[in-house]
Amino acid sequence: ACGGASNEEASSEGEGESSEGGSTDFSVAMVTDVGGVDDKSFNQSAWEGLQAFGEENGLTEDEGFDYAQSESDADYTTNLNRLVRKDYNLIFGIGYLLQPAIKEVAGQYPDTNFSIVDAVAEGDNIASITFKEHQGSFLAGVAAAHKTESNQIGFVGGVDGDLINKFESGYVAGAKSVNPDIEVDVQYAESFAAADKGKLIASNMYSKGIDVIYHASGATGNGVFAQAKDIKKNNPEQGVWVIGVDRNQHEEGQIGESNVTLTSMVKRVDIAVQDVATQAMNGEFPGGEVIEYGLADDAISIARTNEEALTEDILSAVEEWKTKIVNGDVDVPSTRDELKTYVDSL
Amino acid sequence: MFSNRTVNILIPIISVLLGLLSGAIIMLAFGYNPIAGYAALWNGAFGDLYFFGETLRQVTPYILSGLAVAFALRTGLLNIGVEGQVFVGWLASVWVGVAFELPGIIHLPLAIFAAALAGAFWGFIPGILKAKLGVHEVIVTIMMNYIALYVTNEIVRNVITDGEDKTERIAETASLASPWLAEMTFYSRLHYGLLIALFVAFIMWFLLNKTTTGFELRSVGFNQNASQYAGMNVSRNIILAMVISGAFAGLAGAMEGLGTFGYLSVKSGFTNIGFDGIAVALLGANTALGVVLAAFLFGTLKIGALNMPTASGVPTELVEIVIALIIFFVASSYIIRWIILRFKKEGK
Amino acid sequence: MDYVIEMLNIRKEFPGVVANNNVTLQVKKGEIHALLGENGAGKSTLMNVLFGLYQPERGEIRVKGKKAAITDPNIANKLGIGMVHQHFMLVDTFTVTENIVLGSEPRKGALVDIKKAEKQVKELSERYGLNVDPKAKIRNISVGMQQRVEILKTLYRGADILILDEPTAVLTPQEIKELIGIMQSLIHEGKSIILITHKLKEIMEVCDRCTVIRKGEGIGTVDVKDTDPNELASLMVGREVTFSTEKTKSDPKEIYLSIKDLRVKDVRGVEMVKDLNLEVRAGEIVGIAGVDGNGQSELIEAITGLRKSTSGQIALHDKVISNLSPRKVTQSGISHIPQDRHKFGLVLDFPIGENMVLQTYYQEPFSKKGVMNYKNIYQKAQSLIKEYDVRTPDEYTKARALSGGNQQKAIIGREVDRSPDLIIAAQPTRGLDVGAIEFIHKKLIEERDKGRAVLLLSFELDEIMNLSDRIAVMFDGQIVADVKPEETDEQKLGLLMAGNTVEKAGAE
Amino acid sequence: MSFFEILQSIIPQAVFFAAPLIFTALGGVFSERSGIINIGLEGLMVMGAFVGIVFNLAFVDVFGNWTPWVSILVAMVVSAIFALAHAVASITFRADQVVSGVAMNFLALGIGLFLTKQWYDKGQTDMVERPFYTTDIPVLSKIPIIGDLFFSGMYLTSYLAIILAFVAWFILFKTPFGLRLRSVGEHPMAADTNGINVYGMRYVAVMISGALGGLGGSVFALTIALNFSHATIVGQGFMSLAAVIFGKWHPLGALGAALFFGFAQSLSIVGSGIPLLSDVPQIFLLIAPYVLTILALAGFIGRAEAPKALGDSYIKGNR
Ligand SMILES: Nc1ncnc2c1ncn2[C@@H]1O[C@H](COP(=O)(O)OP(=O)(O)OP(=O)(O)O)[C@@H](O)[C@H]1O
Ligand SMILES: Nc1ncnc2c1ncn2[C@@H]1O[C@H](COP(=O)(O)OP(=O)(O)OP(=O)(O)O)[C@@H](O)[C@H]1O
Ligand SMILES: [Mg+2]
Ligand SMILES: [Mg+2]
Repeated sequence: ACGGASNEEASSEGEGESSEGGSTDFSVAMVTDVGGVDDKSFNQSAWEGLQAFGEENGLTEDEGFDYAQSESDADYTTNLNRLVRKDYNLIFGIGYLLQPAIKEVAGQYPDTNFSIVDAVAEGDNIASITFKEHQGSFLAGVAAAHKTESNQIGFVGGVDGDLINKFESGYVAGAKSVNPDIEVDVQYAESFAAADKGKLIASNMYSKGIDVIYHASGATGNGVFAQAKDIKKNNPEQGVWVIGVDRNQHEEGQIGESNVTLTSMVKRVDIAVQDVATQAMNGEFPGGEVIEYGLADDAISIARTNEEALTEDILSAVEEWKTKIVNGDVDVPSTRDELKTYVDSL
Repeated sequence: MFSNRTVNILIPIISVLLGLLSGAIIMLAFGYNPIAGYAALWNGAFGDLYFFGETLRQVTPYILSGLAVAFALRTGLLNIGVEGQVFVGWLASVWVGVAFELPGIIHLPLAIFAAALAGAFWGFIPGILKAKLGVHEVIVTIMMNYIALYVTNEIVRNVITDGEDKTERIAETASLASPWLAEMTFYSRLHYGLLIALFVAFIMWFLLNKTTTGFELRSVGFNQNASQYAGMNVSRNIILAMVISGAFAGLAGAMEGLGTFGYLSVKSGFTNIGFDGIAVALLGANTALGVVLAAFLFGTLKIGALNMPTASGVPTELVEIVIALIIFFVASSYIIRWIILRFKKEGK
Repeated sequence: MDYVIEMLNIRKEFPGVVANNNVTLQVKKGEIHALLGENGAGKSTLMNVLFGLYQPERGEIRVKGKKAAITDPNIANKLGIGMVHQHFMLVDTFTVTENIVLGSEPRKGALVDIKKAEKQVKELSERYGLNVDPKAKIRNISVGMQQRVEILKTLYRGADILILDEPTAVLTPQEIKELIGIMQSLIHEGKSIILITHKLKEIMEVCDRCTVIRKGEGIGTVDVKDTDPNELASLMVGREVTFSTEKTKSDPKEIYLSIKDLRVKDVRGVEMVKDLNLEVRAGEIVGIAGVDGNGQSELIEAITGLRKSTSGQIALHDKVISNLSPRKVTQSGISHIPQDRHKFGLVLDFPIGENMVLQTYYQEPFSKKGVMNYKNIYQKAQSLIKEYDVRTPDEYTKARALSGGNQQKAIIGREVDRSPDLIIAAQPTRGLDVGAIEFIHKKLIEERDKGRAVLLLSFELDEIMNLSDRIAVMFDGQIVADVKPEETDEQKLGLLMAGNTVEKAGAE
Repeated sequence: MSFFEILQSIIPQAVFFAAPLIFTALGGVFSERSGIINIGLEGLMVMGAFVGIVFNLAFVDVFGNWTPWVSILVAMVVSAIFALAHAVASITFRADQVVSGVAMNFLALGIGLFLTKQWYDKGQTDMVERPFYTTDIPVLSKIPIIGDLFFSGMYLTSYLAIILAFVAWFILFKTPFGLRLRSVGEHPMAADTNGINVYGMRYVAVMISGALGGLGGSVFALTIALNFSHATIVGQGFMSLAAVIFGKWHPLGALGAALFFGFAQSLSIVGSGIPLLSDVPQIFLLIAPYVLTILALAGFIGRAEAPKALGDSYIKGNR
């Protein structure tokens, strides 16, 4: 309750009298997780969304829109506060790691709007943005199941937890939907920054005969790409594939003329961020709501860059399943429990 | 002109200034405005009460992890395992914080005690291996860090919670958070832990410099043979040193678990509180007061740095470089002392 | 004049200390030249200047008539100067050969030609009768052997001027005898030797001339044949010195220490003390004579609790103290002046004041309920420093900065002050000058006269003969003879120490 | 999987995992054998990884297929120069060696990330186009069993690492240079009186450790990570330091220790596929490499003796 008071206090001494000179009064900012705005992943994507939003509405960087980068999880709250004190109307927290911090700060500053990406936080001034990664992962699983020749595919996760389990569940469900006998090897590196472990896991998987690996593991995935490319280099005929995550990881898979990136599960944080920012600017801030972006909104999609690998057959199968999902004919599982039920029902 | 004492005080000050100066030169070289950069740093750390509160909050675990490293070093042991001891301390404090319903007067001390105990246990293992089998503490503590990380994650995920990424919030009765401190600093997360950290610094000073145990610990640190000759139990003292060091580190974990965060989430890597503690201890010359001051400097730089990219475009990494240079300068105090003495001679 | 070395008017300063002032040293070819002075007089410093480790502030050095600027040990080596340092400069983990060739290794391609090196070492060692094993590791050979390695090192580099800095301080009488033989054969080969020693007898025995330094000042050079120990001593100290310590006849009372059938193993598990029996009574000094390595160290470690005995019994009064912890042993009334003062006696990085309470810090008035009382500690230290004439700037100075003699006085002060029933003194005067030795001997006799038992271990026969009321000769882990000093002489003792029986020793 | 198949997958994995650690640990051995503690190995690896990647990205058009080799060479040179900071501080300025090493770790990461931001305008570099690839060794890989186990699908850099361990052993224990270097770490004053330039030897040793640490980091980057970011080198330097001590400051010991880590890691991952181990909860496999190391140390490696003068700065004319 007293949060409002301190908010006013803060604004009276805040140095950026930003909103007055701008073409609109609206300003928006975001706090990254430890990846930083240039992580080539969802932080970057979010920032691109904000930049696009700013451009569209004639805002200037630093005043109309801005970001604050976190170096450790202790910094989230500090950064959120920093932005609150600069009078931003809407502040995004990018990544599930910021969930507790957003919840706490939002409670203290009821007059500011917040939005959390990839997690759900309760509060009238918080809009929670989540993605149906399981849907995209499902399609990745479909593509993998069609691509595999050995009927063995793999999944490499970063840290075992709710978020990455969503990727895993969708992927397994997708593959099993195509072929219930397919074997899916699931491994977690317990780190988003262990390329060496990623490579060990990939090496082990490929040598067992697995030919498609979907990774949802940040920089650990570098090792997966390294291993796939190495195999490809030595034996261009061998089918080894990686499915990228979060954004189109086509570039990572390039090796000479060929490319080991079968496809990527693309998550358009930018679309979601832009969308919520626009709503807020128009006075329709979805406070207290959980907005799920999925295949239907094109916020989740499957990259089609690798046309050679992603054959017509596979694409049409993917499209088929996509329609089923969008239409609600298929309810993609997002947890291991749901996955179990789903697989049993096949 | 300068007494020895003044020289000893001058050296860290000069080192810090030289470090900042080098940082300014780097900023200039890359086309940034060093004044704007440092202004941003200053405002980021002390700009208003909120940031000051956050700076102090950040200083709190640094004091404790610095004390942990310093304590071990004073007794001749290099504890690289503070990082892992922080983890288990954090875990233990949060576990007690969520698992029990107790009145605050029991709950909070119990949670803090659990953290110290867990850290102590994590220090006990390398301690006993060193004392009884002569296994080098550096390797064991490095290994224990990884074990702590993975085991803590596992416990958060599958023991305290049922497959969640983070524990529930600790009960209010176990929290170090202080509405009073928070309100005073515009809702910063400053908590009572700072008092604990300062108290522990006092304990370390008292223990090492005023008690027979401290006398023994220091003696064993310098010369094990003479200590044995003087009737001290060398093994016991090595173990004790690691246990106390680990307990301090565990308390640093409690600061995060009961103060800053109030929960523990699955971590994908180290927090660096422990590794930074090595730098803090060394900057503080392994003395209690030195560590407190060094932690303050460290916290200031770290928190202030967050404001640099936004307010002046300077990447935060610049601060890492400045910190490194300050450490170098402090370490090379011999040469600074030599230069000061030169001036002194010429000044006469 | 055919001087091989001339150091003229050398001055060397350290921050706050003038270590050498106006010192002149001229060494003739083929002589053994003694350098004499108290602890800290500046002998080692002067030699380090000659060897190129220090640069003098003033003065000139001539080698074989030619002016030389010795800025580096390499240059000294090239000029034919070799030095055996007071504290050995040997790498413990290397072999004898590796230590000798280090820095000028024979090569085979890119490799050290270790075969050739070993052969060279063997040849050299045979030529001078040094008898070392080229393949042995330094850590496994005796101190005497190590010293020979040091000598070989200089010979290998072709030195014809050898500096020996207190070589005999660490040797047993047998080893000293052998060393003297070695020195003589070196002279025979045309080499010159500068010998630093505190033992006037040795100077009289082997040296041709002697240069004396007092407090950094060169006092002068004398021909040894024209002088006597008393003159040398007074030149060195600047006053008259008495040699044999005055002492009244002892009056032994009840048995304090009794050892029965004691067996002790060393680190490697070899039995070093074998069924040893020994008694020490109140009011007597019992000296243990013996060649190093016959179990003396293990015996003392067993008594003081630093090492476990495998069987037998040690008792103080009637209380069995075998295999008690060192703390329990000290508490039962034993004081121990350890052999190696740096390793065991002191925490060198502690202030000297805190070293003074190393055995008593946990007792009142130095601490109470686990809290130290530094005021009392430093007060105590101050009075001990005064009483035992420990020369130190103050009681807060680190023990490291004190000279060996003063460190030793501090230890003795600490141990004696506890009013123990039994004092175990192991090599209490090693490396000290005559003044310090005199002081320490006086203290030990005083303690005896107060009715304490003293067990003295020394490799110095002089010291044993002068100080002991009873001499126990130790050989191969046993006490093989128990003699009165006035009924024996060094000759007989030497034979006993070599393992001969009393009868046989008496017959010769 | 049959036992042979398991071996066949574990061995190459263990070796590629170990290779960067071997290089870096060898660097550690050189430095520590000369008496200089090197806790900055992590920083040296960071520097090596950074330089290796940046150079590779920038000059791939110039050097073509040779790019990775030139890159690791450049990484070695730059890291050796970077190591000078540690040398100057700890040898000439008599800094506490641990302090200086810790500063190296901060400095390398700071410089690497700062310059990455300057040059690439983002927190991580692109992926290199031309990293190292594994190969089968001609002829040797055809030998039955052995060929499959040891000569197929290996990085040449891994062989380089193993060969270098033997070379290091040879240099340290068979050449005059090695003898002198070790003497400086055991008893610098003895070395000095024998006319050996103690400071010079220590400088050389620290720079060798810089070169090898840089080599380790760049090999890691060019075989495993393929780009540079804050997440590239995360603890590998500390593992290398552990390998130095585990290997008792001996090049072949360090080699063995690093391979041991590789095996343990690989086993923990392969483990889930081995019938006997598949029922073991994941967490135990995860911590197994670290627990095994501690057990090995406690069980049969035991007390290791560090070079005697390790950590002491040598002051001429002091005792
Ligand atoms: N490295 C040094 N730094 C400062 N002062 C020193 C140093 N070495 C020696 N001194 C000073 O020089 C004086 C002479 O010391 P030196 O070691 O030459 O004595 P010494 O005659 O060899 O004594 P001893 O008989 O005990 O060996 C000492 O009193 C000491 O104060
Ligand atoms: N590094 C040093 N700095 C200052 N003074 C020193 C140093 N080294 C030696 N000294 C001084 O040199 C003097 C003589 O020391 P030295 O070690 O030669 O004595 P010592 O009686 O020969 O001892 P030791 O038992 O080691 O032979 C002492 O007065 C000591 O203060
Ligand atoms: Mg001397
Ligand atoms: Mg001496």
